[in-house]
Amino acid sequence: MKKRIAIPILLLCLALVAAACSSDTDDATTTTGGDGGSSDTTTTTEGMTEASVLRAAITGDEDTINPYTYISGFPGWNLLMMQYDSLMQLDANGEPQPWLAETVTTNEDLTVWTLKIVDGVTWHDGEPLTAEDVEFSLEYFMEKATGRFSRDLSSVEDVTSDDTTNEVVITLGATNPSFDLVALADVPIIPEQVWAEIDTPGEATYDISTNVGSGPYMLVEYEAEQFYRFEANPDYFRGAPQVDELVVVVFADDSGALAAIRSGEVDVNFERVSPEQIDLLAGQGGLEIAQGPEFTTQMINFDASKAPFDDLAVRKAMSLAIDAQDIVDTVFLGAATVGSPGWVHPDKAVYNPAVQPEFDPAAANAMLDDAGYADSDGDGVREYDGEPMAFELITNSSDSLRLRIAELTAEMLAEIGMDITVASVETATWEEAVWPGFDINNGRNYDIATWGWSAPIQANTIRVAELVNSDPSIGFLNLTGFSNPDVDTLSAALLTEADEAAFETGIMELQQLIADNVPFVMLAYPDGAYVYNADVYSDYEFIAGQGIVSKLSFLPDSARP
Amino acid sequence: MRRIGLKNLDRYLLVFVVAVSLNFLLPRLMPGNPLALIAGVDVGLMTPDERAEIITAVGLDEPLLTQFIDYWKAVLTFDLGFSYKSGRPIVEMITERLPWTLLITVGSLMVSAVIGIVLGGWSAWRRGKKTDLSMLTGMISLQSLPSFWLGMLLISVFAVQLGWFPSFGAETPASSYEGMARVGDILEHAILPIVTLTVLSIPGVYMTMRYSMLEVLGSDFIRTARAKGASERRVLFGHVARNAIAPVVTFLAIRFAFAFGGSVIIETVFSYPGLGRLIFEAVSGRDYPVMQAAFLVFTVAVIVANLVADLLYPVLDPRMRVE
Amino acid sequence: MKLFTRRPGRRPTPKVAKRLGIVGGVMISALVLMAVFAPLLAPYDPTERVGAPFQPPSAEHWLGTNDVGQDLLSELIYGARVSLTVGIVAAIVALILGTTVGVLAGYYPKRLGKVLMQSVDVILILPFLPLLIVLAAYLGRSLLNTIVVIGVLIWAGPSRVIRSQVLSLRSREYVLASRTMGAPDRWAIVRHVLPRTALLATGTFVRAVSTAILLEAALSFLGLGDPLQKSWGSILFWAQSRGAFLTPAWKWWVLPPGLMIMIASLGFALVAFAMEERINPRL
Amino acid sequence: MTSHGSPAFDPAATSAAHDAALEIRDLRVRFTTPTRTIHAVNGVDLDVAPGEVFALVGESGSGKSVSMLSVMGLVESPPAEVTGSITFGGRQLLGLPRREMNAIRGRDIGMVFQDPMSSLNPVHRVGRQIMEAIRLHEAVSKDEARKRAIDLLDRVGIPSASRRVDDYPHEFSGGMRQRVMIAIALACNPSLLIADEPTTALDVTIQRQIVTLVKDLQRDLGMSVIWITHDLGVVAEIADRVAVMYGGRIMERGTARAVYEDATHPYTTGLLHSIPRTDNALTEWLPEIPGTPDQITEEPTACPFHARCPLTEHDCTSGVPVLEVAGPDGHESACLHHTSVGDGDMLWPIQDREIPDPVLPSDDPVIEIEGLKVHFPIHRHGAKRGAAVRAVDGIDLTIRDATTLGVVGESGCGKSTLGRTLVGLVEPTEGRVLVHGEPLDSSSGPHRRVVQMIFQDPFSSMNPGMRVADIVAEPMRIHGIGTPEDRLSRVRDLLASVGISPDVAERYPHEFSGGQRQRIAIARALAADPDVIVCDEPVSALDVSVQAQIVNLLRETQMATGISLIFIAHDLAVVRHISHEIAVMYLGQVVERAPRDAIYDEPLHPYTKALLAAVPAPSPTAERSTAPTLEGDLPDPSDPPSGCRFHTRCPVAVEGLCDTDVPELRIVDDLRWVSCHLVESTIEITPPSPEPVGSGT
Repeated sequence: MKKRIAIPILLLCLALVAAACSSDTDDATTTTGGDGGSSDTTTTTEGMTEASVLRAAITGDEDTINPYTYISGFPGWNLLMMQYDSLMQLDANGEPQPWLAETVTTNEDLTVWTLKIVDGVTWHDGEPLTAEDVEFSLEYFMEKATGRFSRDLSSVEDVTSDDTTNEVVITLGATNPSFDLVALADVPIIPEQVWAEIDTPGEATYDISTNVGSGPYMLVEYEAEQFYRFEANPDYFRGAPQVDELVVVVFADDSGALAAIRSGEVDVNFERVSPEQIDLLAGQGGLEIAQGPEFTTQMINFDASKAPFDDLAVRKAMSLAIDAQDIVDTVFLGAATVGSPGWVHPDKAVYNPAVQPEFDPAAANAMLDDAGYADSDGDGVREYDGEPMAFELITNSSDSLRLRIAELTAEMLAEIGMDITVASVETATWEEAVWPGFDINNGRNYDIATWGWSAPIQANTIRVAELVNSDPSIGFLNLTGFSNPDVDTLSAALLTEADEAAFETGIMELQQLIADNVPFVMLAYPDGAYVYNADVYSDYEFIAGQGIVSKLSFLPDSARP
Repeated sequence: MRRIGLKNLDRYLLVFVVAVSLNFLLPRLMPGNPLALIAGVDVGLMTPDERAEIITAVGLDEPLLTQFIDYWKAVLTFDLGFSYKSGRPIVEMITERLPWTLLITVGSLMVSAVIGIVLGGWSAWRRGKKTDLSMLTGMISLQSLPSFWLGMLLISVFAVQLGWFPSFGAETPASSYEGMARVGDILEHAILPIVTLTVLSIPGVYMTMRYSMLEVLGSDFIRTARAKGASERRVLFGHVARNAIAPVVTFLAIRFAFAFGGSVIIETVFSYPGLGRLIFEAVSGRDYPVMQAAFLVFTVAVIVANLVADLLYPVLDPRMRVE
Repeated sequence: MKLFTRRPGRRPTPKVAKRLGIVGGVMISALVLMAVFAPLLAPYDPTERVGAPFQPPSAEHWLGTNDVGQDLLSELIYGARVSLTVGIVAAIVALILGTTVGVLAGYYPKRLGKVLMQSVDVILILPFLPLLIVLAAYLGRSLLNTIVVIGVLIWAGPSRVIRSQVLSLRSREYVLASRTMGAPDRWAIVRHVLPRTALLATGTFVRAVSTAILLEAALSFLGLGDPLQKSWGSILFWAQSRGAFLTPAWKWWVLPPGLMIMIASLGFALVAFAMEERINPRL
Repeated sequence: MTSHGSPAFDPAATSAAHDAALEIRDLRVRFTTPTRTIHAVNGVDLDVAPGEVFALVGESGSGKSVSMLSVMGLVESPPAEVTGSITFGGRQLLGLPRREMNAIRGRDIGMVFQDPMSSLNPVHRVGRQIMEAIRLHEAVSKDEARKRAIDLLDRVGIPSASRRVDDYPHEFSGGMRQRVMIAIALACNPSLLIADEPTTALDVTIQRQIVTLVKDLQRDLGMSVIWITHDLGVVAEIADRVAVMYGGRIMERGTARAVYEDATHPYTTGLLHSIPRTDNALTEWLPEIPGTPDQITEEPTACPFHARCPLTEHDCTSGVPVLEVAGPDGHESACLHHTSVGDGDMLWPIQDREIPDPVLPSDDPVIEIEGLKVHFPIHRHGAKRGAAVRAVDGIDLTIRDATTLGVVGESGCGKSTLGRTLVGLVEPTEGRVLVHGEPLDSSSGPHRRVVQMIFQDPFSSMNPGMRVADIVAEPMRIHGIGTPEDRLSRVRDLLASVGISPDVAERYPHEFSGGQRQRIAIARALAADPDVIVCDEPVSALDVSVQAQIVNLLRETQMATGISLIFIAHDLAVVRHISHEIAVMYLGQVVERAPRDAIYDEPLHPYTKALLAAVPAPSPTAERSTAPTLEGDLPDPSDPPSGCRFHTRCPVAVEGLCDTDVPELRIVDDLRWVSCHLVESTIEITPPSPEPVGSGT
């Protein structure tokens, strides 16, 4: 009888073993194997700089990519900007450079911005792109809320255009030193001839015919949840793209996309590759990894408005107890930059190198002892106000890296007598606890939580004010309920500081203040790592903080800023 | 006049009502804020007024009862609304997804029905013999396979290691295949999901067929057939198989329902753009209208499958015909 | 004599079923022992980071390490605890619900039974997995919720089986006899119906364990369980979320937990099969 | 051919054997299961002549069916092992290749089985099933086969055969299905028809129809018929020759007349004496055959009947007796002492029983049933709202102290529902039941102790997981009577009183035979100390040789305790032996009610007459009733015929009266109640006495 059972199991095992054995030898060939993934290449030199068709993978559908329908900030916005142009464009260092605007000049207090639009730019439909289109676009976004772009332009008071000089003048209500980065390099310019007819963009139905932009690519085909096909715009004003056709394939999840790039079915993954895949993928056939700093953040939040987190000693001790380097090494396998306690990424020009992460559990324990958080009952857990320091660390289950961060953090905090239970919950539940109703005026419903901000907030350094200022109108992203008068004063002042040098001094000081007062624990800035098949195309541009998903990656070098 | 298959209509109606009510209530009882999905990631950058506007626009501020009534109205007029997440009409999303799920579930069902019936029948005919016992053991083992694991292994082996089949999707993305080439492409993509579902479905069909056959083999009328002088082959095909098939049809309906629901897992593993993936995305994304609609379609599909079985049963078994 | 002449198709071979049952029993016992003695068997604490992440198998780590450097073999051994617990406890929930409803519906087939069976029908017809996912998502991730969700959804099938048994027992003459003697329903149920249903209920229970183990694994895999609980399903969840099944790591990270799930589920399925054959021999 | 001694044939028998259609020699069938081996047939020799009706009589387990299934090659092998020789038309059937056997089955030998409900394939139309039988053996066209199928259906008495040929089996009644089975068996004009208990599952009225049909067909077609049955009555009506089987062997064989009138085997005489019948003089007690038939699990080395035989001597166990000539015309007996059997009166005497203090019947009513109606609503889809099966539809009855009321009727007449209503298992729709003047309440409680019940199936009426002691004690425990010790001693007493050794009280029901279980069931009913016991077909599931024991026991119990019995049965012969008064039911109503002797001597209602006429008398020379056979089936009880419910089947119904006017149940004669227009008109109506009085024995 045992034999009879054994047979099917044995067969199964044999099949698996066979597959396992064959894998080692097959690995080398799989990149060219697979099905239907053959991409036509036009040159055979090492590292392709031109391709007729490039297949890129993204995770999750982005709907019909136009300013009112695209879904995610990344890579949705990046795909949007394949079709549209902004007035300025980030360069490889993440600095805004003139783009549709040939020149950008501003007055002394940075309230009036004058832009000269490049002459002779045409829309995909052949109409000329004029200063009036720019004015129309900005006014349209201000009038018809989109969220992101409306907010970018919230400081704009007036826009005028002059078609004869092809100039646009934007007047701001207040000094906004980062207007170029926040708005000019972010807002897509849309054609008046298309959008003037759309009164309520929120309810309009879109198809490819509305996707008229001026960018290097035109959307020609879209199958929901399946793929986007972009064709190159040969008349692009900065020069024709090096890739004739860009097919963006939608995957349900990372693993599908990874399987596809390994099997050669796609040529580049627009989504970041998780750290553990980097080495594996890099060793495969023509696969290469583009790696560089990015501005997303990983951090630990706590409700600093209530005990015991309202006590600086507790916050400081937690920050000392958490070994950010260990998290970078273990969770990110080194593919991340250790977080600066002053928030600002070390690659930023205004980074204060004096602010350094510290890991010192002994000091942390001493600090807690001094502050009176003793473990009176000897169970290994300290008490505060008679309560054990036992807390729930809430994290979103859909992010496995965060889950691991939470697990490790709990382990580290146990060393200083805090009993942390990790609660992994639905993303929406987690958001609702940390940021109820997405409005900090609703308070907070958590003790400790994993958190992270997307790149734009780090990209524009002064936005740190939104995170740390206790005035809700400024610090509307102050999710930890942190409040410190010095931080408040300084961050508010810096928001309107027009003088570059003064701003720099101030921001250095602010970093120190933040590090001293611990509004949150900074863990890491994960690196961007993007896998691509160099046999198909390799001339990607890694924009600091943005990754490779941008039109720059497909433009000839001469066209890049 | 024969009226067949209607005996369970009230039951299905009840299921439908319960399903509709349940799928209206459940998502609303869940924690989390749907706003993020309606407005996208930039919700945090909106002003409270903008948020309120959106909430009013999608009717989330109405009393639950009003929402409930509106929901019923919408369901009955096939107006399933728009996705919070993508803003697309849900009917469109579902009609896009449904054929894929049907392709792999019906495909696997047909394959597993044929294999299961043949093996089950063979096994019962050879009852107690070696073939029967080893097949039986094998089937019980297959039943214990975790579906997603099987899918993962198949991808690992046949897509990644051997590269025989594509590992994801329903078609080669953006391919310009036409006609037969496209059919071939679709089939190539469907093979691994169908194989997974089929492997999982076969044991049930097999067991049902085998037991049903044994039941029939033991009945008196088989002896009558033999007493008439019918050969074993004739007994097998003319009497045993024919009579044993009716319960299998019922089982296939149940299995269809199960496979259809099981597509949630299979389609997630294979990144297959069907209804299962849609509901999984909608659930984790709190896309109320999509989740409701997808769940509803699942329920309706299951009811239809049961109805079909109810309609078929009397065809196969005249005793079930109501005069 | 009828036994042989009326049913030529029936050939009593209880031994085979019994042997399969024994094989299943051995599998279960092995896993239970593994769960109980996990601390002795496991080379490391499964929650401790004892090596570099993503290590292939080595002398120190027979199955390598996971994404944060925890020992996979230890996880696998400890995983038996959660997987078996969820399976068994969920099945107990289902057993209690299913037996109660089945017995009541079977013994009072008219009004109460009708209502109960209608609800059973509804549950049986509702698309199972989508409902499971919706419920699991609603209740949130914890071991208890996983157990409750699975238990609450799998009782309907068994309750139907139990009901039909009770329905037949109810009209069995010894039950009628006790009623004619003036026995209250409680008497008939406790003295006659329950004892005669126990074996069947146990059979469906064992079958339910098998189902529940698979469901727990599926839920964990979909990320709807608690990913920080060391269960076989959650090992696979991590393997999936960190892409292990697309790398050579599938051989030591994906294969073993899947096999464990299969063995556990199979063990219970074999025992259930043997019991079903005993109750209603069809082999 | 191996044989245990060559039986000596007289010339007539030898010539019959010579051109025998079927010749069986030393047939042995063994079934091997993992746990034991059962010796079902242990050396059977048999010859059936062409054109002869041969009856194979025996109780369940006697090997009669297995023998004939072996002839057909329908015994599954393994687990069975069949040895010996079976020749048919000169061909050896045992070991014949399957293909050749298939050619013989259905073409040369047709077979009809016991249960017509399950013997037809439910998913094929009956026409198709008949056509299959034809086309398997003859190359005829579909149309031709269909024509013949219709002819056959017509032939076996299916009305409007050309229409019904396309119906499915479930659309036919049991009797009609058996006719279809016969049509299938006869499809190719076989020279031998084997009928395996073809009427056992049918009502006595339908049985009568089938017996007549087969007799007619046999006469017309000239085929041989082997009729397998346990019912000696049917045999007497149809058979030319009879073989009586017991324990897998033939005990006695001969012409029907010889076997019935000059039985030379103790077993045969025992059966003839012990079975209740309607055509002999009533005796207080029935002669009993002690013990029960057993399954044979070892190679037999003795006379299988020796343990129960009053003639057993030392030599009966020293070898297996073979058939010996015991009379003229090939009359043979397998009893070593057949010469001392005599007419059996001495072997199977009526044993008088001493009842110390017998309670005599009285006129005090124990149960009064007033206007009782029990309707079961039909929930089937498509049924009319309010449609109901009128199982009991207006019954008034009185059961008197220490008497027995026999309730008879065809299945579906509502007699069992009536019984179940009395014990509270079924809620009356209308009317009421008074017990000692108190209305019966169907809720549970101590008041329910008064009426107890004995069920038909001795196998399902006891919880297989309980010990006999607990089973018998159950009513006492329910009603909290006595201490555990009291109860135990009472259980022992009760068991002893029903003839079960109290020492076996710790055993489980499966360790007992059917008869013993029925005894235990009686003990259990008595444990509640009831006033009335409802016996629902208490002997119809028992072996023939055991029935008398139970009938006697019930009778004895009644005399000893003064209990009243309601004895529900379809078998008029059994009822006769125990009842004081008889009620005949038809479609939920009592059509005739009278003291026992009156009913049997002079039935008044046409239905009663038909029922009685249908009872086969176990004697080939008995005067056959001249009453016409009852036509057709019982009408649908949810939609009973108008007027007199019996008018659709009544041979004497008067148009314009019986089909329109509902006859009242009236007293027509001393103590006799009949509901028939025609009876009323012929018999002088006497003023109704307020209470009809039961007649004592």
